[in-house]
Amino acid sequence: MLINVAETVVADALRGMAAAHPALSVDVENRVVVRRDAPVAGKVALVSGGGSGHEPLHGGFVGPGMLSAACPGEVFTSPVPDQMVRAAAAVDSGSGVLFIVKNYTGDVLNFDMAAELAEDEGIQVAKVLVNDDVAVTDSLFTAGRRGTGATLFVEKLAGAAADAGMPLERVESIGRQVNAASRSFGVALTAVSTPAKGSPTFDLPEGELELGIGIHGEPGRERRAMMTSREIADFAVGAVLDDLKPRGPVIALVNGMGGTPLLELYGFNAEVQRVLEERGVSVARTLVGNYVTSLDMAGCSVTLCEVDEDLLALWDAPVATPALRWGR
Amino acid sequence: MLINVAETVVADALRGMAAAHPALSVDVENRVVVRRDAPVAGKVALVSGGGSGHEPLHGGFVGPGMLSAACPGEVFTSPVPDQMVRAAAAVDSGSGVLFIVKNYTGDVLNFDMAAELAEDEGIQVAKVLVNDDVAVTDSLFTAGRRGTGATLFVEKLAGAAADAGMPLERVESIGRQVNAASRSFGVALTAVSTPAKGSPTFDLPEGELELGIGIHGEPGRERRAMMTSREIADFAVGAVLDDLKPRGPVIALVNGMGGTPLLELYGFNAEVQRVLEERGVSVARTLVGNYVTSLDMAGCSVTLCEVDEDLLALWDAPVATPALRWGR
Amino acid sequence: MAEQEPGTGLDAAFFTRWLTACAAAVEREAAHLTDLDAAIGDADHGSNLQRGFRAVADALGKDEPATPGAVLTLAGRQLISTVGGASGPLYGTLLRRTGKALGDAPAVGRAELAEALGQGVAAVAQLGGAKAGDKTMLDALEPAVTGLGQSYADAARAAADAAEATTPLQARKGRASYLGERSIGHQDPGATSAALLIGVLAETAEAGR
Amino acid sequence: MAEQEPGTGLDAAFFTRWLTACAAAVEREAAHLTDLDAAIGDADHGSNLQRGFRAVADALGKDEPATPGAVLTLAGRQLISTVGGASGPLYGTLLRRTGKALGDAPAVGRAELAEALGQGVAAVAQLGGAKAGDKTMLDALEPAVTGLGQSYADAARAAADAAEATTPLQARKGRASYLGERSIGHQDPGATSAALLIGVLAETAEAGR
Ligand SMILES: Nc1ncnc2c1ncn2[C@@H]1O[C@H](COP(=O)(O)OP(=O)(O)O)[C@@H](O)[C@H]1O
Ligand SMILES: Nc1ncnc2c1ncn2[C@@H]1O[C@H](COP(=O)(O)OP(=O)(O)O)[C@@H](O)[C@H]1O
Ligand SMILES: [Mg+2]
Ligand SMILES: [Mg+2]
Ligand SMILES: [Mg+2]
Ligand SMILES: [Mg+2]
Repeated sequence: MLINVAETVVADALRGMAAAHPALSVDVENRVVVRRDAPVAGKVALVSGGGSGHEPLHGGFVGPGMLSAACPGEVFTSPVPDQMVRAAAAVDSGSGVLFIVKNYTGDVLNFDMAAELAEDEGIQVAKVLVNDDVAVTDSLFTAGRRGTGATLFVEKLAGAAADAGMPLERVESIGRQVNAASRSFGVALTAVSTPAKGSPTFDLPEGELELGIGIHGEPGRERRAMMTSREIADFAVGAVLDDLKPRGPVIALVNGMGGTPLLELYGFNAEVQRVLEERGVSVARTLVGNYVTSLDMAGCSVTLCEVDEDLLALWDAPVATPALRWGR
Repeated sequence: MLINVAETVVADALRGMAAAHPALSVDVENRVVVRRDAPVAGKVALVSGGGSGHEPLHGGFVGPGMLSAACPGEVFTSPVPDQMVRAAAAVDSGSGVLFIVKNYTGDVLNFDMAAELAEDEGIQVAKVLVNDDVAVTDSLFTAGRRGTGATLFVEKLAGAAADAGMPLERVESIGRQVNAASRSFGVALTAVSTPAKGSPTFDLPEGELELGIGIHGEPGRERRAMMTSREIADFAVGAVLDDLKPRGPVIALVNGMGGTPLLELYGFNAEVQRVLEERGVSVARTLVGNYVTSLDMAGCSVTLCEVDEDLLALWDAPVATPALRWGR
Repeated sequence: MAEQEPGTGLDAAFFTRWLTACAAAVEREAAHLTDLDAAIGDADHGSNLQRGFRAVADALGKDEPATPGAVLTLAGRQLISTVGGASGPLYGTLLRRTGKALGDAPAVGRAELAEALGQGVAAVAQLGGAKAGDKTMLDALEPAVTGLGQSYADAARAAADAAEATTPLQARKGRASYLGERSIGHQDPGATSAALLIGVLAETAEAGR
Repeated sequence: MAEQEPGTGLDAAFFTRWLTACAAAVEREAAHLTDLDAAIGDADHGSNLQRGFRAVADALGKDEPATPGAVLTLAGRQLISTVGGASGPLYGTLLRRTGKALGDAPAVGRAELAEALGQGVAAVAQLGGAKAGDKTMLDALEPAVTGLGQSYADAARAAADAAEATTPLQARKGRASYLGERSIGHQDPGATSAALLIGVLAETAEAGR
């Protein structure tokens, strides 16, 4: 691993991020990444965060048109409430703060505590929970669906809504709408190695893959003999569509888990598009790349977000962050 | 690997690229990626290309402000002259075409043949050779320095010059100037697996690394016991500075080889910046990410390009490609 | 059977000794806890608690809170502010609520501690929405409270047995629940760390006699 | 010593048989060539030649060029248009220049072929700037030309020996030169493929008697 010691990985990365992105203000000690021009008067602020190791999520999505601030936790570990409260205080213009929370026990508990504390400080807080991963059965017998790729859609579309001057409850309801319209499914071709553990978190032999993985190096729902890109697309897109049952067009995120070359990811996208065409789903926009990652894990995930014209306009609205950037 | 079969990897990727980027026109059969609005009247066109497996290089750099067209070869294999001639014909507005060629025997020979053929067709062609890798001794006893990270700088800055309406010889001389002002050094923490071979191209045990690697999975100049991020930065930046001896400010590219997580890359950037500061080098801009990759190889490279105000203005000029995008 | 012990013998220094010993035990067991978490979670439980208990030991080394309640609430706050993940708020809440329940008594007895810990454990159940049998830290904490009504040793034994008994269970809370049936056959990391902390409590009490 | 053979016995059909047999030999040896290239290059020499010679065999299956020269120039053009890398232009130039040197003779003898191949090899040397001893395909091609002056078998033997003799050399051209001294101890993939093609030439001549 390209690190000094496991203990300083997050702090080192934040120092490097600060040096690379002058438009961000990075508080390395307190682990808060804030857009330098925050608070923006009259604008609802968006704060997200989660364990590190998913870069560019979330810090790479801080900037005009998307997040106001991000709180990186330790690798694969939810940040602590102190970070979120500090971030909320730094970005609140008085128009309120939306917490975007991926559905993991740790993230939910810590953001809940932070919301209470921030409200004690007079900050108006709303929350959107992201839970898009169809590999997890959403039942009383699980912690509920994980938040994965849809986080990017919620952050982008709610961010555009905030940029358009919409009030907190409207931004919140758009966030919820986007989450409700999104589903994901992920596949791992290798296990992940965390700095703390130093070796793969589980044993995945060459020639096998895990179906239905999350973004924390946990094993998936099922192990199988290696499948082709075509077969994986059939399986993953099929799982997403069977659950989402979209009637309108979708935005597709064909996401790399970190260790899969872009060359392969583009090839996989060709198969994803094929399945969508076969299933009669029209694709309004496609994003291919490593956006919601799991350190060095090889693999990919597919997220589809069903959109109407309003959501599509929010997607096309300008964004200027380290990792997502378009429009003027 | 996330592929169907090795034989179709490049064609599959091109289909996926076409689906993801409507601003590009992708000729999958003939393997040419062209910006859709080409030829642009009165503008010098830039064509580059090389083996696939280095994505986003080169196809991801096609668009306003950078390349007019890219020619992807097989994985790690120079494209053939037919592709380059076809690309040149598609983008030439009559103002001439600049070939940007990384210094590998294959690339040089194929682009040379293409230049002859294109000139036979009445297209004015100039060439810039990129050879920035200080790990290779530039002597009669080698094929000369390899072209690696500086390719991004040459493509961006010459692209901005062409966008500014400069004539072919001026764009060419800026390209040469940028190459002359740039040096790179790369390190591998794992070997690379090509689709054709299906397994790592060389054997690199856990706990060791290769210093002075290129971007084609070849072993480096020297193998050592694993070093820390700090030590690697000392070594790599040191090697670059000892050769470049910059007196002015630099643009730094802290580049991932594909398999190294962005989290680690940002941490490495912090160390790179530290060395530069210790050595009294002022850093005008920094770019961190996977830009000139080697499939799934873990590792990184550092490229520094010494800039004056004119070159810096060309760097800051707008660019709108899949992988590099800023300005309006 | 309850052992002989000083009626209200547990003062602030005792709780500081306990939590400092917990920090040492967590250092020792961190890799094991992380390995357990790698199997059915995300391979961070050991380093999470390591970070948290280092902060606890640090804080208790600086401040010297005067009462058991103050020691526990300070420690709980440290865990919440430094651990993150699921275990940070849960263990943090456990210690804070237990501390709150002890009020500002300068020293407490085993029975009072058992009662207070019961309230802490109830708060954990409420916060995380888990119940015994869901394969979480609660599986070890609830029997620990009952055991503590008898003796420290009973508490330690009950927690250790309960932690082991999580192995055949299918997880219904936390990350391990994502695995469905594949969570069966692995011991829960949080139940294991809970048993560790209770075991250290018994050792601290034993050493203090 | 020169063997007995028909003076001008090598017609277009012979060259088509040779190159088609080369395509089969490359299929057989592709993995080996790629492995050699993995050690000191970029692990593609086998698949490069596979792609190229498949195109050659295809083209010769469709067109039936009337003369040896036309067969060779067609094949050379196919290699240039399909292989890429260093070996594409080099082998492509080898065949095209050899073909050009044969002119439009309907059939040629061994001596004429040796003479023409010499011109092809010289063109490769000029294009790539390498000379014998640089650990490239030239190391096998130059002795092959000399050997062909004697016999097909001599050519094949000389090329095979020369390919093996690249092992102890340090590369001065192509990718292997990046490795400096680490290129020592590995047989050059291009020299190996050159010996393969010359070996197949001898077999084709042998079979045609
Ligand atoms: N809802 C819950 N209630 C009680 N304990 C839980 C709950 N969810 C998880 N846990 C406990 O937390 C442990 C995992 O802690 P840790 O690995 O530090 O956090 P994370 O799961 O966020 O990585 C699990 O082994 C389990 O015992
Ligand atoms: N300048 C040169 N002159 C002659 N032969 C060369 C030269 N450079 C490389 N070669 C030959 O080409 C072979 C490699 O071919 P190949 O792997 O197909 O191309 P690449 O090196 O572009 O990947 C080498 O083993 C060597 O024999
Ligand atoms: Mg965690
Ligand atoms: Mg090659
Ligand atoms: Mg965990
Ligand atoms: Mg090669």
